[in-house]
Amino acid sequence: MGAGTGQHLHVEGNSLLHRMSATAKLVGLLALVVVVVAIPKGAWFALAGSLCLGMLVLVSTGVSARHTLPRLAVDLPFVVFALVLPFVATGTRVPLGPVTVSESGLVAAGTLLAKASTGALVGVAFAVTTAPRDLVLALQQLRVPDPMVSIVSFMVRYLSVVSGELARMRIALASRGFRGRSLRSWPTIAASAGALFVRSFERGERVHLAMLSRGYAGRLPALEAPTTTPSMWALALAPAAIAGGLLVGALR
Amino acid sequence: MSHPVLDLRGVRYAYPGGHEALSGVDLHVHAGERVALLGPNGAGKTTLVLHLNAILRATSGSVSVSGRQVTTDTIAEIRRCVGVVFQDPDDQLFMPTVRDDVSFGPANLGLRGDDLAERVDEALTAVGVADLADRPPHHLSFGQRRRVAIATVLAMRPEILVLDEPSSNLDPAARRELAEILESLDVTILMVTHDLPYAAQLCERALVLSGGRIVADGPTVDLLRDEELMRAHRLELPFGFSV
Amino acid sequence: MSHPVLDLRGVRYAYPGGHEALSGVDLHVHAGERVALLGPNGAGKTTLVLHLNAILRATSGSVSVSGRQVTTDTIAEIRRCVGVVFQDPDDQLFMPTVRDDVSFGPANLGLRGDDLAERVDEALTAVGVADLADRPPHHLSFGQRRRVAIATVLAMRPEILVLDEPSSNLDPAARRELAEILESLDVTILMVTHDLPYAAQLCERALVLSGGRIVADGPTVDLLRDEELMRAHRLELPFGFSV
Amino acid sequence: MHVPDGFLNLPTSAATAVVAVSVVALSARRARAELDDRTAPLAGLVATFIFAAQMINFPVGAGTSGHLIGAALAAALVGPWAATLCLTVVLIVQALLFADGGVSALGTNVLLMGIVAVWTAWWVMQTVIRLTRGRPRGVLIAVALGSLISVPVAALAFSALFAVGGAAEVPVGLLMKTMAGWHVLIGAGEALATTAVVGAVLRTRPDLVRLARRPAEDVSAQESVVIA
Repeated sequence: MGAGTGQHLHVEGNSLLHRMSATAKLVGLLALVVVVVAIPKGAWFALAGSLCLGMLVLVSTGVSARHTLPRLAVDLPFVVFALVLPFVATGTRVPLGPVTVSESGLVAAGTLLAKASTGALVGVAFAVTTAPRDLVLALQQLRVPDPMVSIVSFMVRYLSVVSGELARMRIALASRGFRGRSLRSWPTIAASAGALFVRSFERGERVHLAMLSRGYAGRLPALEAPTTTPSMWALALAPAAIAGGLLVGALR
Repeated sequence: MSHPVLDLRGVRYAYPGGHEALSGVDLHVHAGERVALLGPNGAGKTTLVLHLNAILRATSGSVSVSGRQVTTDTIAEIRRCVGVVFQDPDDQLFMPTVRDDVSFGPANLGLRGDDLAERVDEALTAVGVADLADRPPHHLSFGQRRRVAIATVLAMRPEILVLDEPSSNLDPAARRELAEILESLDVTILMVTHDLPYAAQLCERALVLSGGRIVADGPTVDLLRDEELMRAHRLELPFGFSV
Repeated sequence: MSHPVLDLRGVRYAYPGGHEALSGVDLHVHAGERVALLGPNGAGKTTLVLHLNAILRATSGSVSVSGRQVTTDTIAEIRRCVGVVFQDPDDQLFMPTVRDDVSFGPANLGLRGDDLAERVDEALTAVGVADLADRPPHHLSFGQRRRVAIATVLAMRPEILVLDEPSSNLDPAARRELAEILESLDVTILMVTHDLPYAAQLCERALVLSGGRIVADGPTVDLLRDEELMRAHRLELPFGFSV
Repeated sequence: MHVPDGFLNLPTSAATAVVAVSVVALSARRARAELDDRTAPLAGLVATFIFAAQMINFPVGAGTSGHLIGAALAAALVGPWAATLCLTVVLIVQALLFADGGVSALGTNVLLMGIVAVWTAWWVMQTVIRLTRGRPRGVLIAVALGSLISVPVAALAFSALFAVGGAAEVPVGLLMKTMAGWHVLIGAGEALATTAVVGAVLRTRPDLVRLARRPAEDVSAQESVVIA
């Protein structure tokens, strides 16, 4: 829900995924989720297979479950949405315990949760193994237009600065007896958010001056990026290929 | 003085990541004292400050303020007693006017109407900025914002004022004026700083925090003259200054 | 020295709102000098700095750098020659790693590959932080960030280095280390500061900017000893200092 | 609010991605016309602020709290083009560095929050400002209505996408009614919070609120867009 702590998920490490170029990893991630999304409803073997694949990818990062598990909770509203489906979907009703539910809804809910969980597993695997700068490099290598890459670059640079300011403002509020437990605290919280906006915007203006001072003429220079070897590409695309096999099996 | 205003015993604190920032801090400040807390960057000064008003809670050891131990039940009372002024006034000031900002603390204590207005006037007068009450903090000079930040805390009538680097970024005159204001306040002060001349000017007693422990405690001038102590903890007097 | 490195004549500047921040500044700095620009808050110091590298353009008067007048055509060249180090290193370090940041300036000058790498190494070595090249800025201490900010500008091989409050927020040891680094650099320096002891330590000559004009120019110690001058412009040596 | 992988089928996800990419590309051009070479640092810092603003908890009582989506807030503060750009970057960073929202659903999420919510909010705000012309509280009323309406509209857009390319056959009417009903409540919270934040900025730096700028300035901004 975006309501985390502002800490990147990235964890230093030396696993295969840590060493893989972010460009290959990002393409591999995208290919894998696209294939998984294409798996037809109710193809349980393929869905279970891709779920296992996702778990394997995540375990291969060597990052402790204590760090990854909390992040894995797929967005709650959508889990609720999935769980409601069997009750509201149309089609044949089948008994499930004390109630009857839509068969197609049940199948859809299972499919949906399997796909979303697989996506979350590999998404977390990408996030924990990719340093923010490497993401910027990957976007640049994948020819994402310059302005977007620059904005992402500024955002990853200033996340810790701005969330640090926010954290100190919260502490300053708490130090003066602020509790923030009811609707009446909203004006105060909003005032601090407004101040944070002004501070962020003014910092943007100062950063722009600092950029001009060093010869900025509208384009950030490209970062020097390592090349991705063919074997690395092969490795990065392997999970997608396996999922592709499962998909073909399911379509037969 | 039956109880010290601040009484820390064996305070240890480790951040969730495992890094131990405080490894057994013993510290006592009595009513009316002005004490400087010195130490190099990374010594744990900020972590210690956040223990004084229960923003962080010690992993072991105890923190007491005026005889009241910091527990979950006493947090509100502790925060009233210990006024913390942060280094960057912008972290502390974000209401539409100076008056709103200074009212914030006492209003949280339940004050309203005339009582509240009186508190605000008293605090703003104490730091010499009563005429700025209706200005937005955003439009004040840095030195004025620092003073207003102190007023926001004074308005809660704290028993001890904790100042984090009060002299940073001030020009010479603003620095002296702030020193005069701090000397005129009738309140116990703990001043966290690496501005050793300022510590010498304002505080009779100083503590040195290094590696998460208090490694020295004594008259400020004696500490600053102890070259071996100073060198061992990355402290040194600036060029041109002598005690 | 045929041309001064910096040569300002009758520079006036009024902000769009109408407030005149500079009212006729004359200022000359010669190659190899280290000059302190002193003055109270609000004297126009920051406005003046922004004129030195053509971020702001004078309403009247002229700014020349190494004999080249600031015009629309010379802006790129002027910005290479005048390296400005801003007060908050977080404003200046905007790239993902130290190396990327130090490369930014020379890359804008068109350098690539080995030439670029050499510039970066040279600049980082000059400020003693070559080992931090691959770190993201937010993992550095404040003192390290200040040094990297200087390196980002040195990498452009400027003819003059303009520093805005270089000593602010540094602990005593970091402050001394920075002074040693600045003394070791083979570059003309203009240092804008209200840290008078630091000015006395590093700069032989000082200028006082007050009310948008240069009101004094001479050996730093002489200016600091001139009590009348100092008082008239809200300048004063901090407690315990003597020159 | 972030849609995970697998909720929409592949053709629908691909179609939303194509729409998102085109609109974001257009937004990048238009934002640049307004902000010039300040676009990258300003949009970068505003995106960072929106990210941080989403971490701020607004208590709703009984120990629970909600947080901003931020689309209407961004639109009011920096205008719709830059807002789309900022929201898009926030969603990219959330999906890839925080595993928040599905990577295959990135286009969908950008479409819903970065485009539909931003532009709904902006159009409503512009309309209300025109209707309340001259009234001092007009801007705040506009912000309130803009944020209130933007949330259920984005939810309806999701329902429509789900009806077309969703993973289950759900009666469309029921789905829309439920989603809209629930999101009107969320929108009310969004409206209160956004209005309060914009109000706070208006009191200190009114010049930074794009929505509150005079129409004359808007005209000149649009002219410069045409010239560019």
